[in-house]
Amino acid sequence: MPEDWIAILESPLPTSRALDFVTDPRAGGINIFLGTTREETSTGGKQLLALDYEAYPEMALSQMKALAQRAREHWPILKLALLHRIGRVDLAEPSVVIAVSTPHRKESFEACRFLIDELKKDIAIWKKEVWSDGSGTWVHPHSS
Amino acid sequence: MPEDWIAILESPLPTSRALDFVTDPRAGGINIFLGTTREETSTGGKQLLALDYEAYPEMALSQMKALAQRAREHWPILKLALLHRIGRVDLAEPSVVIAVSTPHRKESFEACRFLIDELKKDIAIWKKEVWSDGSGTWVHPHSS
Amino acid sequence: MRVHVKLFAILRDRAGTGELSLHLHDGETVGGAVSALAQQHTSMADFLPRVAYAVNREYVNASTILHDGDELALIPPVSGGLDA
Amino acid sequence: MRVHVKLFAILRDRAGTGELSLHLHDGETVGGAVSALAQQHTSMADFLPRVAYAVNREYVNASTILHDGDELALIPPVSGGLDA
Repeated sequence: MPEDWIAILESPLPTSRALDFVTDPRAGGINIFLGTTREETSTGGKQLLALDYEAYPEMALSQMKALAQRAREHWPILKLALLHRIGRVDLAEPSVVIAVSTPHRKESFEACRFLIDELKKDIAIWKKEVWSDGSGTWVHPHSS
Repeated sequence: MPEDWIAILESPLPTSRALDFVTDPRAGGINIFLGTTREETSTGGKQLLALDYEAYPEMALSQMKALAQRAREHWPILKLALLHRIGRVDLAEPSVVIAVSTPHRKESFEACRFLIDELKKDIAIWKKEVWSDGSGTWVHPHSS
Repeated sequence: MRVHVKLFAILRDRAGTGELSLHLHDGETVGGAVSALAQQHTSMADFLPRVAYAVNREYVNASTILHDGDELALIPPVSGGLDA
Repeated sequence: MRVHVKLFAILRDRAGTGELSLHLHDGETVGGAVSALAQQHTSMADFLPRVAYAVNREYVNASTILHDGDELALIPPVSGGLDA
């Protein structure tokens, strides 16, 4: 898959390079999604400072590659970048960048939406909320 | 509307600045769409070299502002950039950049998709196809 | 009275200019102005039935009365500037 | 036999380490290994029923037989790394 750039990175995600990567003269549409750390106040009045991501990198990467392959089976994707950051991600910074180029715009939206929805479901990456009082909370679905 | 950046520009669209503009600690999702010039071959074998855009700028700008306002009535948009280029746009370059930040990802996709779909319908901007034989063809819906 | 006419895209190419000045009788309508243009600029005549009209940057219809100094724009169907 | 155990997120915090080595009888299953872990690391015990298992980076179920040198990863429910 030379047309896919799939990576787990410890440094700030290179959104501009993702855009450059998917730019293609065969494309009429490019869609980019960034999932960013949103400020939050806990019920107890603590402020969220950052999110801290941890991966099982070998497994997460192979899951991300399989996911990209599934997207390619549904949409005529020209190029695709799927980047996930690990480590501390401050407020307003992206933990995920997805960029997709397709011949027509509709497909770029659909494929990008599919990739983020599926990425959220089942990739071996976990996040911990880091709060202003120094506490940290792992986020697990359906946990108390 | 201090949170909207709406412009018609004659120079290459500043996608990174649009992303910076919409970045916001209240955002969990940012969606960016680029409409790019796609290579094409005419039935007669000509190659598309570029698209040439012309605007009625005062009217197009007020239409774009009204469109942004409609999007804000439907989705909790934090910040929004809606940029259209005029003049010659080479293959693979964007003629439109739309960036939207929202608290949750679903809204960012929906709002961005709405903006490009509506922008395509009824804004006073026209495009001419510039072909390898030097000919130019204005693109009008339903024209022969 | 005098009305400023703005032309875009294919109309501008056909007229060879993006701006025209039209002399009209007081009380003339947009439709009347467009008929006058079709006669004076026959290269545009076949396309004029497909255009929309804006006066002072607001869409209007053919029965709208023009006033001295108005900006009448002939708006060809827009492509939206993007691929399908 | 010896199995390498990988722990992540809340399990890693509770165990105080991301990697453990487990000595097991030959032919032991994933479920048996997890029971042994729950006894040796009681801080993890209440969370273990909620984890999924991967052996050598492929998802498996509790009845899967382990082999010497296998990498057994305990996979807490994933948050997907993103807002809802």
